[in-house]
Amino acid sequence: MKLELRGITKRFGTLVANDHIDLTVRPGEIHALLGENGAGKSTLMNVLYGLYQADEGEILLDDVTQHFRGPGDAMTAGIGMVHQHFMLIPVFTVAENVMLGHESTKGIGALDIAKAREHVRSVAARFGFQIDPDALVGDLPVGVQQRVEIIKALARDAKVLVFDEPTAVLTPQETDELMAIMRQLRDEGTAIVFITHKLREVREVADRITVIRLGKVVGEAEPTATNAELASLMVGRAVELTVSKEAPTIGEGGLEVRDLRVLTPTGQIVVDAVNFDVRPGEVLAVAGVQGNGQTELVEAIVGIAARVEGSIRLNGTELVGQSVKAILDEGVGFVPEDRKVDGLVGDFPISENLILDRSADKAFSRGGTLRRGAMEAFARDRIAEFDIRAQGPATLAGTLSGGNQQKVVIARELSRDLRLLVAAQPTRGVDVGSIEFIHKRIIETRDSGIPVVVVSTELDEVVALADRIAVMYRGAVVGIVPGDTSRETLGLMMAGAADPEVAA
Amino acid sequence: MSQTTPGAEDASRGLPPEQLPPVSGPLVGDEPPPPRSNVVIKEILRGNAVTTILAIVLAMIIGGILIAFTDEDVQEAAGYFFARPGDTFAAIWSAVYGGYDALFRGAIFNYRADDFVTQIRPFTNALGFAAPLIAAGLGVALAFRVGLFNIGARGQMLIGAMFAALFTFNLELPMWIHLPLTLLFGILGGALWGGLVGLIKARTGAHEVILTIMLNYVAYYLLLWMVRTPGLLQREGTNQPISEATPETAQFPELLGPSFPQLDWGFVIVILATVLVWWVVERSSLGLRMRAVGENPHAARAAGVSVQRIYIYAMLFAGGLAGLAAMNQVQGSVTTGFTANIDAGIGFDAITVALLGRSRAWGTFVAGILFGVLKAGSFSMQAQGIPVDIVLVVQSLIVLFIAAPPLLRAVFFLPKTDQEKAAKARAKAAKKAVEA
Amino acid sequence: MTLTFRKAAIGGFALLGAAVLLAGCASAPEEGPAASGGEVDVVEGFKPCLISDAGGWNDKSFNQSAKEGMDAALDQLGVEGLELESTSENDYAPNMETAVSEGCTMIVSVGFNLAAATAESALANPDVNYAIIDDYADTDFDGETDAPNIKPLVFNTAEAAYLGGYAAAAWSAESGVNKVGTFGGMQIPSVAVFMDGYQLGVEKYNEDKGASVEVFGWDTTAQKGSFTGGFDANDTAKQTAQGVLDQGVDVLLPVGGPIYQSAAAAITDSGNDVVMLGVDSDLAVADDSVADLTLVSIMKAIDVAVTDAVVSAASGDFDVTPYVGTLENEGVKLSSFHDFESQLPDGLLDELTALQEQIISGDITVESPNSPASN
Amino acid sequence: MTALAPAESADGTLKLATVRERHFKVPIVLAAATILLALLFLFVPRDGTSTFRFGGAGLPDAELPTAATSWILVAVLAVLALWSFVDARAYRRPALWLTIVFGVLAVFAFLVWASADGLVPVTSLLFGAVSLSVPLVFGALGGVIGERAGVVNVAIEGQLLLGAFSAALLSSLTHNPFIGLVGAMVGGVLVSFVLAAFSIKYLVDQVIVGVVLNVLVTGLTGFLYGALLVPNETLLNRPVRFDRLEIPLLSDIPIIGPVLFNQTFIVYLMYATVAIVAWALYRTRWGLRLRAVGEHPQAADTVGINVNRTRFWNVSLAGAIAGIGGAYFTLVSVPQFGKEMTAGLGFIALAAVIFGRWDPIRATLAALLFGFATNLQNLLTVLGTPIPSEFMLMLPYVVTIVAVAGFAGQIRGPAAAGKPYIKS
Repeated sequence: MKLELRGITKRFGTLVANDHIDLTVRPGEIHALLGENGAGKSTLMNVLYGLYQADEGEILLDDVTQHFRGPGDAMTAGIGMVHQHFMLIPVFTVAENVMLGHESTKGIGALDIAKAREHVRSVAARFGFQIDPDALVGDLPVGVQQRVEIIKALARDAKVLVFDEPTAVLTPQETDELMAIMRQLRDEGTAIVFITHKLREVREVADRITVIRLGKVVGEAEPTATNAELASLMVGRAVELTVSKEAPTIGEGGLEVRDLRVLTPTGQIVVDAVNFDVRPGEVLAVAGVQGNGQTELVEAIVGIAARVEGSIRLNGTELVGQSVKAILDEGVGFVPEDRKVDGLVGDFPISENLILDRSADKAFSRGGTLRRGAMEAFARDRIAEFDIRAQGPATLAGTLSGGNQQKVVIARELSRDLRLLVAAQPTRGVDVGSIEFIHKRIIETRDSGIPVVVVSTELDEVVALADRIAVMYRGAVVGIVPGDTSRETLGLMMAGAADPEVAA
Repeated sequence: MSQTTPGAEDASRGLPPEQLPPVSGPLVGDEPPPPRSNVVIKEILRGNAVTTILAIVLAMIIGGILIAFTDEDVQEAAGYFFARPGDTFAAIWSAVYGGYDALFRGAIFNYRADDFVTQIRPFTNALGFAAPLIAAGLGVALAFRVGLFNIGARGQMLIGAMFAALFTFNLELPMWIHLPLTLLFGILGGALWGGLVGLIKARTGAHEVILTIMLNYVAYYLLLWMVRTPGLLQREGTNQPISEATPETAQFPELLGPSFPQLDWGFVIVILATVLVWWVVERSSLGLRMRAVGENPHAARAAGVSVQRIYIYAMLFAGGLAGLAAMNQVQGSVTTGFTANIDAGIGFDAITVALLGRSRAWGTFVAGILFGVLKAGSFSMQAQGIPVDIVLVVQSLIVLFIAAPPLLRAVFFLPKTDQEKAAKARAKAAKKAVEA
Repeated sequence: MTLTFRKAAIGGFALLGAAVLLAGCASAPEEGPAASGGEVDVVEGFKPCLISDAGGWNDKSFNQSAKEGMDAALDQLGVEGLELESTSENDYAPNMETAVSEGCTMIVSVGFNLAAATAESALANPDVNYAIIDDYADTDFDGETDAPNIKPLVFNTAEAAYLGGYAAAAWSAESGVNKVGTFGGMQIPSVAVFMDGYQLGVEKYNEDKGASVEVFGWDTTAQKGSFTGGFDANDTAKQTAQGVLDQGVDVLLPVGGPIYQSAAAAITDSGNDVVMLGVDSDLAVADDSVADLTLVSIMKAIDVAVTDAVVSAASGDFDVTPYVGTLENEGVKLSSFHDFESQLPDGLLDELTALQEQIISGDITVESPNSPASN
Repeated sequence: MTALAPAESADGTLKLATVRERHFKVPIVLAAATILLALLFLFVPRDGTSTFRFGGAGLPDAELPTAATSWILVAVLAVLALWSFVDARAYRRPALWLTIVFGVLAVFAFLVWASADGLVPVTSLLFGAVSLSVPLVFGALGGVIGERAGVVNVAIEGQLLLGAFSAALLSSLTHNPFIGLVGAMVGGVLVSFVLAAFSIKYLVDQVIVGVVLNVLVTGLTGFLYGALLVPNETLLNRPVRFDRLEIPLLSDIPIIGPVLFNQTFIVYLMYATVAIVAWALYRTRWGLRLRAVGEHPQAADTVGINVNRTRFWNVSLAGAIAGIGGAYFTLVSVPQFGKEMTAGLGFIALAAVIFGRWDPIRATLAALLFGFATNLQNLLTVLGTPIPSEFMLMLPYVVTIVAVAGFAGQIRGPAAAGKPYIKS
């Protein structure tokens, strides 16, 4: 089935998310939609999937104009979608998730579970993997969950399949397997839209490439184009893909983590037997696929995790068992993984967000009363220093773009007297310009003699920043390797191979 | 657009933060609750004066309809409506006008009275009624700002009254010490009962809505038992379930002299409490942390704020304010001994007062005065034969309408015939609701 | 979709409104009260007012009785009055004030809860006449009514309840069950006094006849018993009644307004042969749906007392001498047994008459801690 | 504390490693209960004979010597508490049966003590518990359905109250309790409409709408009661009640028969509703979609389920079911509507929802437990127990607090309950 988008325009208030976008995808072709975060890729696909209504333009399938009022219409028309954030219900079984929305029933509305199970098995068999239809989705690893997403789409006979940033949660090996599945689907005649911002994958699997920037199509490219060409198309200027940094000057002291174990409140072990050191002046990057204990490791260091055993020492001071406040006062700077959840209070102005962790400081409060003048002056300085694009200190943080929000968080943490910086996913959902800026500031921090822990699931970022890399797999550190370790080795380690040299 | 995920990156640019998961989760919370960029509270906090006035007008109109329908003259005239419709309308007008005129005379200015003192007395009565409403409302509002839904003002008031009576009623002290001591114990009692909620929530993560509702009942039965048990709170020499009268040395003196019996120094204390709450929430560094917990407990926690401790502080504070409301009752309005119903519905009205006041200190103050006016006016409305329950209906309608501006706009402005126009305006209104 | 919701919201309100509208139609206006008047010489400007306690007019108890009495007086006198309902104890003083400012010349307040407010208002307005039901308005316990212009209207209910208890015991003994029960709305004196008298009457029967009829649901010595916590005919009341019935009683005395309906429902549901006693008014007459369950009623004529007080005040004969309803002045009494009369144990009626005479003559005194202290 | 190694089963399911821990919560609670009872028996000793009557149907009364029996029971309780300690020490979770047996015996021991020289009508006690639970069960089912669909239903109290009101009104007008029942459902649905419209369309916080709706319904029914029902009592407030229906054979079963199968139509309707909801919630398309919009509305949306419409109609359904509970007050219990006659039972129903972990069967059991506690209080006041009745009245609320505090964190409601689903 051929898919054609003509002049799709979608506005949110004054923001034009999609500006007259044209796109054609033919059956048996993988068409990559490339663009950086916030370029409007996902909006476009949500229009296609009926989640948003376009303000202008039309969608054609096999040259017939479609009017989607909701995802149901899009699915009936033969469009399937594998969402970046899985649209699966964790407490449902695989079969239930697959059948949801087009349940086959018997009698008085009773579910025909047997039929759904059979369906799951047969689709899985087509691609040569096994899935238990009665397993709860929440219990499955993300890679398997993604397969369930694919089965879900195929179970409805999708002829056009949209993959929205599908590799973000996968190990390199899992990514390879996904690519294989995509190729198999293409060869069976499915039209595939592959949305991503990762250049390597595009070149590997795409038949054609459309690049969008700021909601507009800025060009088409062949898979043979170089990374630099694609990147400059995507960003609109020449991009410095690597971060320039000097060799580290290692100091004494720093962070020592010994026999660390983190438990969930119900006693599940999420981080186990973790040991590492970070010396002043070096960046330790914690790599790994999302959900392998990195989040909990960071939470343990900052004191948020509920149950922590073992020892975390900063310059000799034990951090385990201390309150978050005490740990922050110890000089730990913390850039949380999800700035909207842990980093910022969206309804607070920038000025208040900037002093969130030092509201009782003498500099900002006197006799319990906030010194609003001092707060505002401080905010003005930080806005200038960190190039935060906002009207002023009174702008609500929630109204800023992702990159500027992240800069507010970084500004807050870096303007304290630090002895350790912990940055989790510092550039997730951030535009390229801000990424460069943030990376530069992290390296500057390192160079000023502060130990830095960067947690990232993006191998590019890990490789760009790290002096040493610790790879986590299922709550454990499978190995700590030098910053120039090859991607292949890192990939194997991320899949759990403990001894990379042998495995490689 | 959908809640978070599809197009989340795009959304984060220009779209409002309402898209984040909102506040009230299922009623058993894990700690801490999801980040609250709550639509409602926002709607309530940010709504403008026009919305408020429209909501009050609409609620009064519906109240008027209820008044009209239950008025005997109207019913009589409606019996021959088709013969002489004018009569019906005249009767409706006179019923509704009579009712609201009585409200005005009974609550603000009695233009029929002879001298100015008597003319203005109704307004001082309204202020007197407003005092406990404002105090308890402040308690609810403050908890609200910290993200806690405090339905327990009733129980906190009851325990406040209980403490004051238990510890200070049988003391013989000069007024300058007895009065503040009683006040202090009342506030302390309320604070402890409120703090208990904060403590349980902080420790176990139990949802405060359930806790406060249940503790209201516990407090009620506890006080009921005390006021009917000799040796505890029951008045000596009687077997009625009523406490001793408040000692004269513990009563608030009248503020403007005996001509204005309802308005006492308690109102001044309430004004001070309003200033204090305003300062704490809006201007103090503790308030910054409290608001941060209210808006996004995750971020607050990551910034070193002890969310648990803030919950406990907030509930202590909120309970103390409810205790102050109880003291306005015990030391001001009902000084002749109290029963287990000393809260007089104020604990629940406080919720609506706080919502109407958009959880701001001064907003609550004004809302409390409005409710005080309604309360004071209800007596003279009743003298017109209008059932008192009407006030309850009007109050709850005001809050419902305030929470849903699109509905208000629809009711007041939209032409009903032009479907397309209506649809467009609706879409706009909906968007406004999200963006406002 | 959006349309659906707006419609639903407006529809919801509209339907709620329609219910009201329907009501407006259903309750066709009654004929205006036939202002007969003129039978009594009414003092110029006489305006009687009634103020309820927090129970409200529809409590089927003393507030309602008082209102009926006031309505009757207004009818009889052909004057305008004012009836102010309180919803909480906060309302007492303001209602007093409203009554005064609306020009009431006589204010009747219902119940001990209003004692303090009544006394205060009475002292501040010596020209206005006051009456208070079920209380002496003696808040300082000096043995005197606090203000010189308050007339207490109290009832020696225990006397009538005594006869009721005796009759109940006789009924239960006759059927061989030997168990009677009672329960009340709230444990307040005006309720408990019924239960005291009832139990004393049962004991009297046991003493006279050598019987051993037990009382469930109340213990006069300990002043403890079964109470529903309110005067609503609700499920709690029914279960309380059920709890007493479960002890195997065959006579039940529910004390407090409409909770007799809960008792009746419980009796009907139990399927057992149980009778109950009415209170305040003659229940078999007041509510014919329970006539077949009502053995007899212990009457307390609040309405009559109010009517009399208002009517006599209307003609300028207001006096503050406390009115105490007794068997002697028929302020309290036992009703007729109606259809049950034929089934009564032999000689019971005579025994009751004899008892009544002994009480009136003072040979028997019914002492209840809940009786209004004689002044 | 020992750790189990992470394991991946053949089908790819990932099981996280879990540390083995001793959980002493249950043993401590059991021990505390035992000690409390022992102290009570020690300091307020009661002597005499406690009589337990098991209905009239041929079963003899059980007459037990109060002091001896209660002390023997305390001994048994102590053994059970000890047992649970041993279990906990050995890393075992205390068995559910142990807790249940303990609970039943503890109540029994208390009753023996309380009914010294008194009579405990067991059948009637249980019968009353079932009756009292009816509005709680329907209210809780309404709550479960609403919350499973993602709308927190704090307005149960309002739904019960308006249900009771309209049932009384319609049954009085038509002299037909079945029409009254339909009226009750309509009353509940009306409240739901406003709840759903405000929370789904206008995105008003569901808890706030619920609380305000309760006030509104209280005011409205109070107003209408005073203005309408009271003046026209014989016409509008004399509802015809449901009669008891004795089910042949089943009602002859000793003890259980008269308790469960000699009830009114509404109680049988309750059995059916519980069974249907419990089955349909997990086994039908309706239930699957209902749970989907409550757990992950976007996922439901992306497979073509109209989230808001699904929520809207299910909240309405929840209102209808809660409304039936309201009918209990005026069509079963007492033939008359009274102001605020639901007396806060809606909130207890809400507690039952949480206590029952959003599961229809568990919520029903929780409602039955609350009903039993309330009825026990009735019995104890009649028996003249030395404990003030106010403390017994407090019991259900205290139990709820303990339960909510004890279970919080361990149980998880529907993930999206309370959150409006916004899409353009």
